[in-house]
Amino acid sequence: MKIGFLKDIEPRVSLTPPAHIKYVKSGYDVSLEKGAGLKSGYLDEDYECKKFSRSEVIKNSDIIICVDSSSLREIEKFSNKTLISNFSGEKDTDKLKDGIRKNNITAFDLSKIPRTTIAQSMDILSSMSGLSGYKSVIKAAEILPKMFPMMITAAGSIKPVKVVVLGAGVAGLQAIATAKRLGAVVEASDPREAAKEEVLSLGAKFIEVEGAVEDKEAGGYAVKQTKEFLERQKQEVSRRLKEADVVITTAQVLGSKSPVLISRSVVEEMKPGSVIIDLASSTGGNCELTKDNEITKHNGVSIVGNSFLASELAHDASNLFSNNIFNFIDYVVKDGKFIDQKDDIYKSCKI
Amino acid sequence: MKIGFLKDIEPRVSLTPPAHIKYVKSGYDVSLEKGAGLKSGYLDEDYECKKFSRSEVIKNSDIIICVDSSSLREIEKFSNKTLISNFSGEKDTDKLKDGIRKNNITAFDLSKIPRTTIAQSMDILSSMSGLSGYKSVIKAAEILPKMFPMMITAAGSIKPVKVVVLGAGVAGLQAIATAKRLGAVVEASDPREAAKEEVLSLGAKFIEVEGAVEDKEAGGYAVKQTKEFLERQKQEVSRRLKEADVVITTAQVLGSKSPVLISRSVVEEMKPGSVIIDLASSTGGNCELTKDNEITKHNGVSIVGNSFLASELAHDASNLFSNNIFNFIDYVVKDGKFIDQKDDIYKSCKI
Amino acid sequence: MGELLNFLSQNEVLIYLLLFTVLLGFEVISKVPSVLHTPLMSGANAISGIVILGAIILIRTTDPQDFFTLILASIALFIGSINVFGGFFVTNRMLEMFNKKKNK
Amino acid sequence: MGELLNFLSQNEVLIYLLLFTVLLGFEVISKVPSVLHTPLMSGANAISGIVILGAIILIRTTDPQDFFTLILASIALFIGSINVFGGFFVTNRMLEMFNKKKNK
Amino acid sequence: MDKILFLISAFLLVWGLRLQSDPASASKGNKFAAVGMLIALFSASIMPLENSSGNYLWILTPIVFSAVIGYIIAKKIQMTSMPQMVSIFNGLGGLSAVLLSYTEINKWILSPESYPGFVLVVLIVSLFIGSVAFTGSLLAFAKLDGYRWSEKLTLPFQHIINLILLFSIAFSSYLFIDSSGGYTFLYIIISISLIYGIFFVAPIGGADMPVVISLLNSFTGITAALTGVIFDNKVMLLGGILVGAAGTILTVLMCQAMNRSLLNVLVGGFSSSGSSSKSDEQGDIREISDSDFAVQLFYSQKVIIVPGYGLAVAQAQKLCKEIQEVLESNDVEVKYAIHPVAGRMPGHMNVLLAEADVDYSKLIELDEANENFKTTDVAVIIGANDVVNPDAIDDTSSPLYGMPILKVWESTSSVVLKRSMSAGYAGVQNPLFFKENNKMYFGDAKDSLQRLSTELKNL
Amino acid sequence: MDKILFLISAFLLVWGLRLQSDPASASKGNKFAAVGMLIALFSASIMPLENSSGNYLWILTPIVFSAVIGYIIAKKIQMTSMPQMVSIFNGLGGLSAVLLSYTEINKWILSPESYPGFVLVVLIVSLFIGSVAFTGSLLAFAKLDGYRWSEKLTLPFQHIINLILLFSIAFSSYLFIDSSGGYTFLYIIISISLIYGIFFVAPIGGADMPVVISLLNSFTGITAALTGVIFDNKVMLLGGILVGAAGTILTVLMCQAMNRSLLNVLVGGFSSSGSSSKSDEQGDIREISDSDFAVQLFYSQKVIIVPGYGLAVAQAQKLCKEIQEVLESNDVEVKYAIHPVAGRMPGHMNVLLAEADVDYSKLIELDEANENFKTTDVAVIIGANDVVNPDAIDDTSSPLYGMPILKVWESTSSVVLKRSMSAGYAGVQNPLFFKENNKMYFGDAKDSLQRLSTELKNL
Ligand SMILES: NC(=O)c1ccc[n+]([C@@H]2O[C@H](COP(=O)([O-])OP(=O)(O)OC[C@H]3O[C@@H](n4cnc5c(N)ncnc54)[C@H](OP(=O)(O)O)[C@@H]3O)[C@@H](O)[C@H]2O)c1
Ligand SMILES: NC(=O)c1ccc[n+]([C@@H]2O[C@H](COP(=O)([O-])OP(=O)(O)OC[C@H]3O[C@@H](n4cnc5c(N)ncnc54)[C@H](OP(=O)(O)O)[C@@H]3O)[C@@H](O)[C@H]2O)c1
Ligand SMILES: NC(=O)c1ccc[n+]([C@@H]2O[C@H](COP(=O)([O-])OP(=O)(O)OC[C@H]3O[C@@H](n4cnc5c(N)ncnc54)[C@H](O)[C@@H]3O)[C@@H](O)[C@H]2O)c1
Ligand SMILES: NC(=O)c1ccc[n+]([C@@H]2O[C@H](COP(=O)([O-])OP(=O)(O)OC[C@H]3O[C@@H](n4cnc5c(N)ncnc54)[C@H](O)[C@@H]3O)[C@@H](O)[C@H]2O)c1
Repeated sequence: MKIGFLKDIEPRVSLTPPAHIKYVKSGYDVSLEKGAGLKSGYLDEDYECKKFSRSEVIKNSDIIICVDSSSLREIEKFSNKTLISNFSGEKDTDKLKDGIRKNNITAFDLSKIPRTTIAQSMDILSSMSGLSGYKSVIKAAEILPKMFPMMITAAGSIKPVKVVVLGAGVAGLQAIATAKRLGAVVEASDPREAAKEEVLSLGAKFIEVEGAVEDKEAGGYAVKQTKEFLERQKQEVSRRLKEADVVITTAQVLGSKSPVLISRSVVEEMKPGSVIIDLASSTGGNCELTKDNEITKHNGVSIVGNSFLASELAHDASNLFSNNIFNFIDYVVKDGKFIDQKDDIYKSCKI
Repeated sequence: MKIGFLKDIEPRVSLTPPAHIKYVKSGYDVSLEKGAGLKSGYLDEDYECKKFSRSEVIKNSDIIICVDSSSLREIEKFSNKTLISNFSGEKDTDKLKDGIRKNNITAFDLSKIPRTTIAQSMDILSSMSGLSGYKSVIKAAEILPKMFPMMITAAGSIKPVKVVVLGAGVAGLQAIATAKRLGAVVEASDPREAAKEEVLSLGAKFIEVEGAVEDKEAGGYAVKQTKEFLERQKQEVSRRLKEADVVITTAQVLGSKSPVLISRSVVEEMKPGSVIIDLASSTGGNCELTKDNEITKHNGVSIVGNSFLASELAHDASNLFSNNIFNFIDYVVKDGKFIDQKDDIYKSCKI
Repeated sequence: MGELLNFLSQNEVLIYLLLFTVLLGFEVISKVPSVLHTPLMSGANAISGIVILGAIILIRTTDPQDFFTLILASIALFIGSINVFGGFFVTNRMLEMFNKKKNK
Repeated sequence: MGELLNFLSQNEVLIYLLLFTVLLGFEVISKVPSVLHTPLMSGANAISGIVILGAIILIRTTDPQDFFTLILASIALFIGSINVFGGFFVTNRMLEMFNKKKNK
Repeated sequence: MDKILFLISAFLLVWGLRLQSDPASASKGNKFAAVGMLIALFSASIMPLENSSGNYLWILTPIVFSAVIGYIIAKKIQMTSMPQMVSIFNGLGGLSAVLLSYTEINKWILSPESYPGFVLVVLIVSLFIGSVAFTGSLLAFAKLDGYRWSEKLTLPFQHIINLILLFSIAFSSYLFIDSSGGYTFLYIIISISLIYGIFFVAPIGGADMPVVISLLNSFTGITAALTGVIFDNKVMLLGGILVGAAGTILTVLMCQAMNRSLLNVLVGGFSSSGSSSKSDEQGDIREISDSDFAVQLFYSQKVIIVPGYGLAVAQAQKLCKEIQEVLESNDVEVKYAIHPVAGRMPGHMNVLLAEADVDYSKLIELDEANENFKTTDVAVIIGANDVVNPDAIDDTSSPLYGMPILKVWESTSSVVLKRSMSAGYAGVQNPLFFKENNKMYFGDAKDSLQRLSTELKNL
Repeated sequence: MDKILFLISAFLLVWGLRLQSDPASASKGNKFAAVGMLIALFSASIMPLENSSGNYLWILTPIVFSAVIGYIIAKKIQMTSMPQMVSIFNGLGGLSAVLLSYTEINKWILSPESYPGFVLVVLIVSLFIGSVAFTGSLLAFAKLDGYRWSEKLTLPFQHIINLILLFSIAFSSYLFIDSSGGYTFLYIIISISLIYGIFFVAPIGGADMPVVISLLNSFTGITAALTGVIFDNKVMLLGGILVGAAGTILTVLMCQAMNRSLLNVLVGGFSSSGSSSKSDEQGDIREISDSDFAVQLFYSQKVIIVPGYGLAVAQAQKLCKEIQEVLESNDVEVKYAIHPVAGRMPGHMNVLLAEADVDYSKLIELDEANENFKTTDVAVIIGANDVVNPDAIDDTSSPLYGMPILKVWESTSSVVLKRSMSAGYAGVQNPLFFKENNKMYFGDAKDSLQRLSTELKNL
């Protein structure tokens, strides 16, 4: 089978040299768009595969892969081929589906991989969330005019920074771990029952809010919470936000808009110089003032709306992403054919 | 005594609200230029002292203080008064000294405080270096397209970042500690004998280079090294730099240009995407390609030349700085008069 | 009761000895880690083969012509000795495991 | 040598007893943590006051008119008893410290 | 001369036993005891006897033969069948005592005046206990070896039957002494004693055999002591009593190690064996005791630690590092096998171990770990579950099927630290826990590791 | 009857001693032994004696008086003077044995036929050992209590003099027995023995006294045993031997705990005393032993740890945290006092303690710490030096003069952990080390804390 990897608009690339070796071992014929890895620090020389222009790659391949579907504006060219990408950033889903159907394209959306133990090696959301969580803290530390750790020095003492993490999923947990590492005092909130133990297992404090709704069927995902819960949570959290220096929000609910956990008035009560990093911005943001893909300032508080911070760690992100894709292909393709369409993972990703 | 604090061009401020309380307790009459603390996150309302315009502050005070001497372009206005500031960033020292003499100004350069145990509470170099060391690592982490810690994940493993620190003084040590915290593998080099133990005490590796020159009289400072030593050191260090992801250089020698430890050719052999943070840039830089106060890119390697990273942590930096100044004044002023001119600290700082 | 007291005072020292031996037996074993249970059992078993001393004494005091006794005692000695020798050897093998470490 | 052997066989049981007592003494103490050194020393010291049994026996077998012996032995008893009683009480006080913590 | 030798021998036996209670000196202790035994044999052979008549050939021949046979058996036997061996040996010891007593009693029957009655009582008791030890040990062996009779066999009214047997023995003995030695009574005594031995062991489960053997061993010790009384030999007396006492304590300790009482074991109490306190269709699990675990680690060459989410929950990473350091200072190679999905976020284990300052070079990834397990003595699984679940390989119906996992069971043995038998994230039971070479060490990981660390430091 | 009582008493003494070797049961053990002793006293008073003549008043009076006196002393005495007390008691025990032996010898002089020569030898040995124990213990007491004679006093040719003394005793004894009892010889024996006791203890340093007391105690045990031989009393004999053996082992263990050999202690070896091994014009320093340190911390209410650069050098932060946790689990309040310039970079201690995951709330700053020391039981200074130097306050000529420092000496006691007496960064000596209420605990901080932690966990 011939697989082609396209260059993305964003810095990540869907094939790295180590992943390439795996494809070759598995007997695939790999081609790469020229210069695709440059922004992640992989030169064309680093790859031992064919490098073509974009149109040639598309023409020559059965399966075409790129990191983000927004790089795929030439949908008609993919007719009768297979497309694998992350479609979660897609603005106009209907149009895309239309194009896919019309052109008889087999398309897989990697962001739909189920959150099961066995699928974890293909789960781009997990791997990218981890990176985003880390980077969110680094970014906050870069913006914040304070040091994270406590310091008792001859010139006076520096108090440790207070970090509040809202949403202790994969990204949130990694943010907690990173902030703890840097010496911050960390508190976190999440409606999922399991989250409490997970937060404590990283040495952070958990903000208790009663009355969360849980759905065991949701596959580990959080479900929509009641108004009352969200209100109680807002109260509990706001109290802490006034003291906080850094707030990192990751709260998402599968299939709906992210809950708004920080209202304008709370932002206005926060200390000047504080930083909010909103990783949920692409699904509407957890802060009322978040603007997706923008850094705004309100009353001295910086609000960073960015759901794709992983892209800033392009080197590592590309590495994990391309491994995820390889693992996916390795799973769904057996002996040159796609496997049984009833397979859980196959079913979930198929558009 | 009347003390006036001026607004600086840079974000730090030489008086913070907690320091103000100390002055008041010691019986000083304090005035502040309007808006001086804004950039450090201190609003005028936060201070319970008189706020004046710049010229008024100067007119009304016996002692005038600002963070950095480059904000003091009206030297003639200070005649017969006392000036306390950090003069180390001064480009044209001769002209300044001239002005001071002509206008009969008593001026103290805080950057000249001796490195003794007793003077440590006034030592702005120490306190600012600590902050710079921390920030250098945060900045590197922000720029680097990789994660610092090692991660073994379902999508493949991320190797820990390698950090090399050149110069294990106050800033270097803090950089080592911060990088270790974030999970990097850290190595450091320094010609001072005591540095080895200090580096090891932070859990980092020490790069051994034989034949360093030491001078017990230098008060803890490093002295100029022989050509042979610098050559050997370059070799030892270069080997590691090729593997390194982040390099933080702080090597300075009292009273002379900083040693060049990284030549252009070494930079060219480094991995694309790597980052060099040169904290010694104001005294010439430890890397041949460093440009002071600029971020340059060479062959994919980012080189940050910035000796005043502490300014980016304006909140904490102002705090420590203003404590240092208070401690200094508290030391040199006894009962409304300057103390014995033979005092070590007094002597060292007096311009 | 009087008889017992009598017996006691006649064999006073012996009784102290028995008491102390029992105490010693308890004391010696009381803090053994459980990995040593099996080897120790084996070692104690080998020691309990001390009964063959009786066989030796019996044989030595038996009339050389009294083949019945001699044969029976010899068998007892033979069987008992297997217990003793086999016991010590087996114990030794089990315990060698522990030695390996120390010699490194 | 011959005499020694003779002595040995006459007092065989006693000698075993002494040997075992010494072993027991060693065994009982050999694993004591060092915090217990002082109390244990004190406790052992109290036991060593057992010498006063001698004084009691002596007094009981002395002619009631032999005041010299009686007085001397009584003093010995008095002094020795201080050792015994004081010893046990003092040890007890030292050891109560360990109890206190445990009871909390 | 012989007296001194006996004294020395007694000392060596005691001291040898004492040394055997500490792993570091145990081997030396066994040698001490062996030397003590040799000295005793030697002095028993040279000691002046009233009416000694030599017969040295009758002595030397059996000793030489048995020494050779004992040596060969000991060499050939597999390490795993040690308990069986001990059991056989013990039976032989019992038989030897029986024969001796029988011979002596025989002497008495022939010339009733040669012994006072009290000696005869001693002889009969010795005969009885020896017989019980003999058949009991043989049955214990059979249960251990074949596992054929390993079920407990309890007759109805077992206790009453036992009482009747005991009473019959006592009564026959009385008749025997009273009749001044009818062989019939003697044989009745012997037969019932032998049967009693079988009845004694029969109701006890196969897994409790070691306890029984230890108990029977202390019985043999007592017969030796009794025989010592008859032959007026102090070493026999003392050695026997020593073994009797030590054996009894040892038996109690072994019961404690299995969390059972001795009575419970003897009555064949609540289950067929202590080592299977929990079981379902998957089979039995085995628990490991503190000291066994510590010793096993201590004497390993290579240990691999598999951390999981439970380690994070317990926040026991620092203790884990501490144990690593203790082991390393004893030349044990320690590695951490990091499964890619261990924990609850990517890299959770890295974060955790970095907090404890575990060197990166000690961490090995899945593939490398799986190559390593084959040469590993102990795999220590701390709070991990799904990532070491063999169903991921074997069971196509498992939700984990297809996930690469850490094959800890390929190491010589594995120990799992967790609080209960409950499942991990994926919610499925783990067949690893029931494997032959796996042991469980229950408790919150922090407590468990604390106990382990204390135990290790005391070694 | 009395025989059975004696047997029970012997058992209680042994078992009591045994229980006393474990902190958990020690108190019970002491009571066991006390009961054993009472039973022995009782049965000695009731046992049938050949020519008993009553005299019960002579027995009861001293016992009642001494019991009351013993009780009062034990109640009144301060915990800190326990070793002195034991020393006095032991001396009394020795004296009692001397008096007894003397009385018996006196009897022999009056009627030489009443004892065989061998008993006389035993008596004289008992006399000798008792005397040595008596004067030795008194001197030991004086050295411990007053510290006046705490220096070692070594005569030239000490060993030769000792030999001569021993020889004179032996020779006088020979003459005494030979002459069938000249009082002169007897008094010579006693006098020289008393002198020898002083010579025996004199060369030993004050800090080694506990070892000496323990040794003298085992001597007393031996005299008790010897006396037991004379009075043909098994409990005396066995009790004495038991104490003799246990005392000897204890002595050896105590030496080991101080890292010395017994010989070394007795010869007065390399230093006059452990507690003042170094001294200059500043005065003496006192070392603290592992167990004392552990006990002191364990029974404190509040402990403040002062970390310094040495803690970082030793990389012992995790051990430090471990000790904090052990103490806290025993209800000791633990805080860390962070001096602003401790370490080698601003915030060094914060970085260090954060690595060990010490909670921020446990850290207190200079001013707060200085308010806290007054109510602190123990300040533990780990690898800090300049930051706790009182010269910064007292000595205008010190380079540190004027720097605010941590006033650790205001706490009830302080312990400094460092490797040697060498100076810190500022290069000046620290008078804290010589303060009355300060003790030193030498060694690399990692080793020291490891030792301390082990000791603490054994409590
Ligand atoms: N890595 C990721 O990114 C990620 C994210 C989400 C989910 N997951 C999933 O999480 C699982 C990870 O596997 P795992 O083996 O690490 O964990 P696991 O399968 O969840 O098992 C953890 C085990 O630790 C034990 N435990 C919990 N607390 C403990 C304590 N205090 N002391 C001792 N034991 C304790 C539990 O047993 P007891 O209750 O009996 O003690 C449990 O069986 C995988 O199924 C993975 O797919 C991973
Ligand atoms: N904080 C800063 O920014 C900074 C920067 C530069 C200099 N300084 C200076 O450094 C000093 C700091 O004071 P400090 O009390 O922390 O340290 P210090 O005065 O330098 O004393 C450290 C002590 O630790 C002991 N030590 C070293 N290694 C050890 C080990 N492995 N185990 C146990 N003990 C060990 C040393 O004694 P032994 O050798 O006997 O063991 C030494 O006396 C001040 O004088 C300060 O001015 C501070
Ligand atoms: N099976 C696997 O191996 C695997 C892999 C990755 C993730 N997961 C699981 O998937 C789940 C979701 O992870 P994710 O990071 O993708 O989640 P996500 O990105 O969908 O959401 C992020 C977090 O926001 C939380 N959230 C929702 N509403 C909130 C509110 N009102 N306030 C605060 N927080 C709120 C969610 O509970 C979640 O923890 C987790 O349980 C994770 O453990 C499982
Ligand atoms: N007494 C005090 O309390 C106190 C306070 C602060 C600093 N100090 C001491 O002052 C000294 C200097 O500290 P600093 O940070 O201001 O130093 P600095 O800024 O002057 O120099 C930074 C470091 O560069 C090192 N360096 C010089 N040449 C080098 C080369 N060729 N290669 C690598 N490194 C080289 C120096 O040794 C020094 O460690 C240190 O010893 C520090 O401990 C003491």
